[in-house]
Amino acid sequence: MPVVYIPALMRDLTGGVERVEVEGATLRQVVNNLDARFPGAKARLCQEDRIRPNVAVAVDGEITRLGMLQTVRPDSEVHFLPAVSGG
Amino acid sequence: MQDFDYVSAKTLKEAVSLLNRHGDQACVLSGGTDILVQLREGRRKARLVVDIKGIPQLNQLSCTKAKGLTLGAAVPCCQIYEDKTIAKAYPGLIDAVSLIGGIQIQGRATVGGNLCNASPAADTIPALIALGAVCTIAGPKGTRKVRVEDFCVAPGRTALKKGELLVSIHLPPPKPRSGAYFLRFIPRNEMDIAVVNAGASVLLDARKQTFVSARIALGAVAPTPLFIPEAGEALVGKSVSDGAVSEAAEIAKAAARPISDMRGAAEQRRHLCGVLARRALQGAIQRAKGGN
Amino acid sequence: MSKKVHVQTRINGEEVEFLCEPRQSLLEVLRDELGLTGSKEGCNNGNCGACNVLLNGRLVNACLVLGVEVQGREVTTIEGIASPEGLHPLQQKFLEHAALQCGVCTPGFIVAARALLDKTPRPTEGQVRHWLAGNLCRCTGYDKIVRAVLDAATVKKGKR
Amino acid sequence: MADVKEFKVVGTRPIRHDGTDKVTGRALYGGDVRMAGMLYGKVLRSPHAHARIKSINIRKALSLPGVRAVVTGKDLPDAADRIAELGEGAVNLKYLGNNCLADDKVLYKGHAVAAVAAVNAHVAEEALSLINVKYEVLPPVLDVREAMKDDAPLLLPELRTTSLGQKGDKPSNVASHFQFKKGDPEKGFREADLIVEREFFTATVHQGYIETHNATAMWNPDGLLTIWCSTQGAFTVRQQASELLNIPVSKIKVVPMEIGGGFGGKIRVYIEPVAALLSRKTGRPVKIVMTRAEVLEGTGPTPGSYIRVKIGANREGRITAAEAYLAYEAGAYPGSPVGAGAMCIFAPYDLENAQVDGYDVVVNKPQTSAYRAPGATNAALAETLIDEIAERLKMDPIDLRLKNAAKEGVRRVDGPVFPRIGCVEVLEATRNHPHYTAPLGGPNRGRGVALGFWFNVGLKSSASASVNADGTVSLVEGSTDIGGSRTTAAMHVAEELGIAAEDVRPVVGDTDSVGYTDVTGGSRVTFATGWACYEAAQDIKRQLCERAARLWEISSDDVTYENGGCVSRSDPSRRITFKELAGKLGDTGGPVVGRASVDPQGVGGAFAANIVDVEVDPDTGKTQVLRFTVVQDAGKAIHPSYVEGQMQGGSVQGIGWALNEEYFYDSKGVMRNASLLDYRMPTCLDLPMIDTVIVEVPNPGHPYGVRGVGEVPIVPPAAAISNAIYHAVGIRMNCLPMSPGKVLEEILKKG
Repeated sequence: MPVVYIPALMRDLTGGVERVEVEGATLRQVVNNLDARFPGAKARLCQEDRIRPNVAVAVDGEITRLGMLQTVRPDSEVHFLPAVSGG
Repeated sequence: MQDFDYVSAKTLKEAVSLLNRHGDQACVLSGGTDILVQLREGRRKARLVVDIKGIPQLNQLSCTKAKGLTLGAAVPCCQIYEDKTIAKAYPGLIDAVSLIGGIQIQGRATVGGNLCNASPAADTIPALIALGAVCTIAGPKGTRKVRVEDFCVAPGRTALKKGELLVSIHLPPPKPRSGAYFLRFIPRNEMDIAVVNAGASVLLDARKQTFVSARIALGAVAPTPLFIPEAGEALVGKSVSDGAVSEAAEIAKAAARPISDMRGAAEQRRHLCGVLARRALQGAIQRAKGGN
Repeated sequence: MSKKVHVQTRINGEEVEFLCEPRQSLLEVLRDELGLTGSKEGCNNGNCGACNVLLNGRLVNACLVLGVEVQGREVTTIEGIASPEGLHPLQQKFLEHAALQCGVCTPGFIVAARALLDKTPRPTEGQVRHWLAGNLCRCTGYDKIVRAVLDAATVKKGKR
Repeated sequence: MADVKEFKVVGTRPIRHDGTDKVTGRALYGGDVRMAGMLYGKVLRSPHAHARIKSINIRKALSLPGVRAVVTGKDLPDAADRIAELGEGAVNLKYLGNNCLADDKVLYKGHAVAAVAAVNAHVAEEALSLINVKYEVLPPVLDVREAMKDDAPLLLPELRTTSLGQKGDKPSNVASHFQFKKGDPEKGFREADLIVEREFFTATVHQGYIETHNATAMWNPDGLLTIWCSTQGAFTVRQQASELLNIPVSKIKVVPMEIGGGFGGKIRVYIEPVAALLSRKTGRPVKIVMTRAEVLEGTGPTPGSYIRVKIGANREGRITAAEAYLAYEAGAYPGSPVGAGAMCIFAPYDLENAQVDGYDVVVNKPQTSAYRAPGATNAALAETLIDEIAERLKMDPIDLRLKNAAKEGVRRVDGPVFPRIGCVEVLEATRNHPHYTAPLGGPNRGRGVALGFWFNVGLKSSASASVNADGTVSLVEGSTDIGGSRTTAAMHVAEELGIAAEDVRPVVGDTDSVGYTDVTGGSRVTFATGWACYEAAQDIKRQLCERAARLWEISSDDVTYENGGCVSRSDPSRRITFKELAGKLGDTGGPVVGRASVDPQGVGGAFAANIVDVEVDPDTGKTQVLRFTVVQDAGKAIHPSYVEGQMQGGSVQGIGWALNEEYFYDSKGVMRNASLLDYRMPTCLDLPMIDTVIVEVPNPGHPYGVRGVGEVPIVPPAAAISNAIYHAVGIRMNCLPMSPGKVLEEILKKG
């Protein structure tokens, strides 16, 4: 199952758990399943069913630009990070 | 930029009468490196700009062993340091004119303009004071002379009265065993306004071991460039030594009344006064002894 | 508004006449009235050198010269540096050494360097750095610019 | 893969295609735009750092002869209070609009309040003085820590602190807070044999591009708007203008003129929509060119910051724990690069236990913009603690770094795992450089080293390449060229087709002439636009093979493209060069155009290290850089001269940041040094040659191994120079810039 790394400031929702395995073949499924297990998680990460602006999602270390449509492999890692813009 | 008329004066008489007629509505244009910026930024208002570069007396540049140096107010810095005779006779002046702005500025900027702009941080003024320079001023009532240390009266304000114009600056011929030196402190190596600058001149005795006389001036540490006679007098009769030099530097430092601004803090400036006065004296002594 | 003044001058070897307000700088006249936009405005107060031109052979900041001041004088701008035979060695060396990135300071540097080589045909690195201190470049760190000027100085005088 | 591939064009140094125009003064930059009937615009800016606008009276200004129009914030359609993804970072449109023309409040000295269009710039300027604005002046807050206090003056009453979707309940200047935590820092510090902790204060600095912002707009009666400007991204200008003016992107064409430097500062719009509004009111083209003071006071600098770092290590020199607190000044509106700073600060190291907290804080200064590796340079001051640990453990500072260096497979503090990176290779190349062991040769001299990391980004790029009958290619790409990138782009096509770089003629297209392309920024152009050009070349090859097959009357499966031409697999004697085939396109099916749009993954992060020698004058506190070496992992250098150029330019910007550049404010929030006289960027007389060492650890995610080189060189210099100053005169500076006054103060304190 894909592993979601819970951002430090969201660990209040997971009782301090840093890493959780969550079902899902796309980021949307992962986020929805995460929310089912830790209610409120989706609201923190998303806005109108989209990943919040200024939040970047890294799947296996790659920042995705497909947002909720990003496919996630069973052995994938999912991270939620601040969005970075270059100069 | 504000709207103004332009006249290129061809004679001293014409310039003086224009300046007299228009008073503070008129301003003088020589190299323009200060005045055009001030007009553009509205720091200076004028309805008439009088270009004085076409006036013969303001372009004179003569340097003889007997008479010394006469420097027309409209002569650009580059013309001064490119003149071998002047460079040899007045290295202390060359120190100053060759570090104002960059090459592009030195191609236009004039010593006269630097004086008339009367900036507390002006780079040529401490050098001119150290060298005992005297200004020749023309006005409605004829010409008069003013010592450079008396020329600036406040930031941006000079001894020039209504209708008056700086014609030239005269430097006495350098005496044997005399030397002058100028330096400034800036954060970069070029293009900055001095945080502090210092000019010094010394005259040594026949054996080059005792001070006969000395003059020290500091810039950017008071409302006007600061001549500190007591610092020079303290050296008279003393034998040339680091101790004597440091003593004089301390006197100069004590005379400074620096402020804090974006170019430096008062404490930093005060400290630099001692450092620069010392270095200026050491440079002057070396030249007096025949080094460079 | 003050009456426009009629000015006759030579620019890049050509007789030129123009009308300008007394308050217009030479830089404005070159760019806005004469379409010579090679001279750039970076600061408009003499601190960046992007507007460098030669006035009677002297290196100056065109932003610190009034248009009316060039009456009867001779102006050389970046547009006048290359010859019909081709690029000036400085221009060629700037290309070969990749001495430009955005290129906006380049005209000023080339005009300034041209004035240096006219005066000092074989400058040292120190002389080049001192001479060019009035020209700001934010892209290159100056390394390749200094090398290009030093290299151009090795080109035979006839070719300059 | 990249490291075994034999290159013919990649790695060479062709003369840039736009070079001649740029050395002869013919190249047209935004400020050079001239049009019949063109008006000149000027912007009225707030004299106060913080004030409420009570009223604006424009009657007098409008009646001045020569004035054609005046606009204020009221003329901007109300932008929705929503956040839009503008290609390179997300922006709140309400804030973006208010930054172009203030509505009810001005939040910094220089904030745009109104604008005038007139027959010339002088008249427009006079008109500004006739606009009567009544302000209710409010107390400003200029320092990030002051702004974080509960009783600080509030810039944006509606602002609440958000931390990952959680909104605070009371108004605050703290726009956001985030945290990364890995392992157990407390435990790590308990295991440490020594702990060093320092705080740092860094001043606001500006990107300092020599060309000021400019924009010329023509709003036609048919509703079509054209904007000619200097920008790092024509498409992001188009989108911002569309959002702010409330018209569809299809009605806007943005023509990117040559650009005189950007460094991140020419991404957000300032005057583009204002020129457009003035053009709509006057029916004439309107050009606005900022003065240098406007650029410094009104456009994005990079944040001042307060940073606290704590690092623990054991006797063996292994870092056991690290902690950082970063508070960055966003300027007037939220959006400082503190996130990037927080992700970069410990990136060079393999840490088991670490915690980083970041705060984005609004203050009464211009809204900050990206600047070359945004946020990373401030954070890299942590490198001075690494130097201190090495000194206390009597270890070589590079050996200490190597002992802790990040490598492939290491999990970053912010979570993700590093792919193949060149951190170790960069450190080894630095240690092996002759500079590292050369004698210093004099008193008051010191040598410092530092290491820096930057992510680089990918994003979207498009290109189309048309084959000409004479055997050349016309290439259109969408990345405005700030440092020779159009030549780098052409080299990709040349490499793939086996022709000379000179036989590819690249141009930068406007928004109607090329597919969507993100900004020139994030060190992405060579990586992503180069990749688009590479793909466009593959498209050409495919089509050429079909043409050759048709010529030879064989199946296209039997034709392949190699060594600059098509060849038959079954009969290798059958071969036709690109040039020959190009001449036959007309008779074999018509023109061939290769196209590609990419949004590539596989971005490779980059490391840079510096060795710097300085001499400090103990009497004046002035620091002179004597020698400087920059070592950087480029992945693959396509055009080495321009890679070196990025390394040298970035290093020198870092040197300026380290030594003299700063926004000097008075207590009222007025910048006192808003000119290139007193905002002191390095001149060539302040610098030595900048030696470069290009390390090439290919990025496995890119066909040539490219990583991107533009940004990371600005990261280590400030820390390296701080370390050098310490080794020269024994003082650890805790601020930027390390200007003579501040260094002198420390020297005198030390006595």
